[in-house]
Amino acid sequence: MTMQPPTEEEEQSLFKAPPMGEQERMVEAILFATPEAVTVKELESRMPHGCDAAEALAHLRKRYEGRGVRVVRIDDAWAMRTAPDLGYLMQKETVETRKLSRAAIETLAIIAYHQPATRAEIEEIRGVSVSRGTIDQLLEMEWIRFGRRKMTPGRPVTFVVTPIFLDHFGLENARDLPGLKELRAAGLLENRPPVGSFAMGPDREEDEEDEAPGQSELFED
Amino acid sequence: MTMQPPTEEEEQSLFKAPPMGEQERMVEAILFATPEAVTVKELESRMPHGCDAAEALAHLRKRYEGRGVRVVRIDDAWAMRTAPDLGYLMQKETVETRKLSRAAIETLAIIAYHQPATRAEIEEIRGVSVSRGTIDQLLEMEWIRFGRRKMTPGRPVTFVVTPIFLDHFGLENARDLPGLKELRAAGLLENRPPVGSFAMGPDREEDEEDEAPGQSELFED
Amino acid sequence: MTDTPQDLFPEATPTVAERMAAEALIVDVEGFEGPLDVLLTLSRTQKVDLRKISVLELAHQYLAFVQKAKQLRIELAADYLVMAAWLAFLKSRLLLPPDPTEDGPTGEELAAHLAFQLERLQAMRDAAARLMARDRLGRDFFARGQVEEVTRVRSVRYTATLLDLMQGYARIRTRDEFRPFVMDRDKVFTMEQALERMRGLIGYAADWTDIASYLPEGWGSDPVRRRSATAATFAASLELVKEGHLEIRQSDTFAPIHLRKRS
Repeated sequence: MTMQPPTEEEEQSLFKAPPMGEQERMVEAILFATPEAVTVKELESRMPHGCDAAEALAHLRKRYEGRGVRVVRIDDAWAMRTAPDLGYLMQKETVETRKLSRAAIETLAIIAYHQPATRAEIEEIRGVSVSRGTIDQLLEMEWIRFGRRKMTPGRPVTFVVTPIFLDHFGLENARDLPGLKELRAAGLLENRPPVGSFAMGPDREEDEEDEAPGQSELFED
Repeated sequence: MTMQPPTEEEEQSLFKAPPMGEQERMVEAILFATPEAVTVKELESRMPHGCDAAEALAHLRKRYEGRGVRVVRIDDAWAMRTAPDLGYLMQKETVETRKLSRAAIETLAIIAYHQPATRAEIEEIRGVSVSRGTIDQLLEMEWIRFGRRKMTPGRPVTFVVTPIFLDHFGLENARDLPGLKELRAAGLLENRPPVGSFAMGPDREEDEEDEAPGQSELFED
Repeated sequence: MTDTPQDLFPEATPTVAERMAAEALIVDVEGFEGPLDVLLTLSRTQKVDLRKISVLELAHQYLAFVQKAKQLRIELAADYLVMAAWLAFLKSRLLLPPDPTEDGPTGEELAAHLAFQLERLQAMRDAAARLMARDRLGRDFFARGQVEEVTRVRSVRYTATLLDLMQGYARIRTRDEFRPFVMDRDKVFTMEQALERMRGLIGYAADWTDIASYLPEGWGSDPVRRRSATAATFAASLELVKEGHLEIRQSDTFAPIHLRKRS
């Protein structure tokens, strides 16, 4: 393939990014059209060469302040969502979320606040064994996913919350969880091992057993 | 549910429509979240009593003028849509790298080693007919091109490899391809065990496994 | 209520309210998520900050709960009983003066850890409640309703390595030795060939002639070729008999087969 070498002027305009106002419109259109959150990187890959999506986002966010629709951040991605105070207008659109069991809700909270959390840690906190169904349900909803293995004996798998979880609960990131700071200050997020030989709660060994080694390796990132 | 009858003053404020700015936010949120276009009548039925959806719409429409998103009328209903001039942003490009099919690799190898090679010669060496798709794919990749016609009856076309091919494979010219003797020395010409034998060499195995002989022909092009 | 075995707990006579609470607990035992959950519920009857909880009193309450369950012949899961045994042990540790010869944590340390566990569980429950009470996607705030089609422009780039190429070539060059089910055409005389040959010859077969004389030239010496030619010629002959052009006979088993033009 042969190409005419571009003149200096053409080259200039070829690599000149569109004006910021235009970039803002682009980000607006993309976020508007995409129900899922979009990362800055993806925005830039879809916009013309040389665009600064982060700056355009900052402008856009400001523009939508106080509107019926907001620009929200979810981890390193961005999305448009209706303002929560107008939820009552949207009864028609409400999607019935599957009712979570108390065990599932508590397990989810423990994972969110203690992440990365192993199954043994969840069981230690709740004082009962965690059923596979509970974990499966949360995984299926894509509210939790497998994290890295812990560097402790047995290299147990861990669970962490996902961006879908953050999006669902309107959190920018896991550090925004309500009351996280206070819980940490009160020492309630420490993993304090049980004193003495009288470990309570379900048998730890069970945990190791029902996890075929390598299987969860697949999910590790 | 029982309610205290409202006092006259409360009744007044109960039926006072929210300020227009607020109404505009409501219309914005509803249009954003509703998949279909919404009529003025439906907007009003969802908004608090006394709202003027038509006026709120007019304000909203003005606000979105020139933005990346527009308020458009569809019949007698309203919807939000991305600006048509930004449609090109709604394309997502993905490039997938795939391995060439076995048929294509063999055909390419024959052309490289025997060039110029006619189709009949390729078929003779491979022992199966060569599909048009395979040749077309290699031509399209610009790894082969047409060579001179052969001076044999029918004057068949020949194929030769291109500089792009040589470049891709890091060869200065096609004569640099290792000969049979070298292939054997490199262990590439090890005799394959007869079909049905289970003792297979480690790196051959993979090859055999995912491509039953002759099967790949079925899936060609 | 007269049969309440108060004498079992001389050091802490449960109040009426506690007894009623304990009974309610037992009735509801299925609804509990394990012994720690029961302990947390019991601890609420103390109406104090969990940090100031009396673990000793809690142990009494729990043991009374288990005792009551036994009286009512309610089967408690093993872990409830394990907890009871542990609390009985804890109680003795808390009540008796520490034995300096004994190793391990003191009663106070064990009690402190239990209090921590209860506080931590309660904290997680509160956190879960706060989390669930947040504005939630699909309930309080909403994503874009209409999904705009994002056209996926998918392009596939094919690639191969020099090794692929050489292996491919090597594969072809060494295939002959192993190619399965490839008929060696040189040594096969097809029925079509035989039929064609016979049609040209039968005009001359007025007399009975051995079928062997109809074999094509050059197919008689090599046994493999001979077998193929014989079979094909015989099959072709039968076909011609069927068509009414030829007569065929064999006097005995394995005797020569003779052919004659049908007159």
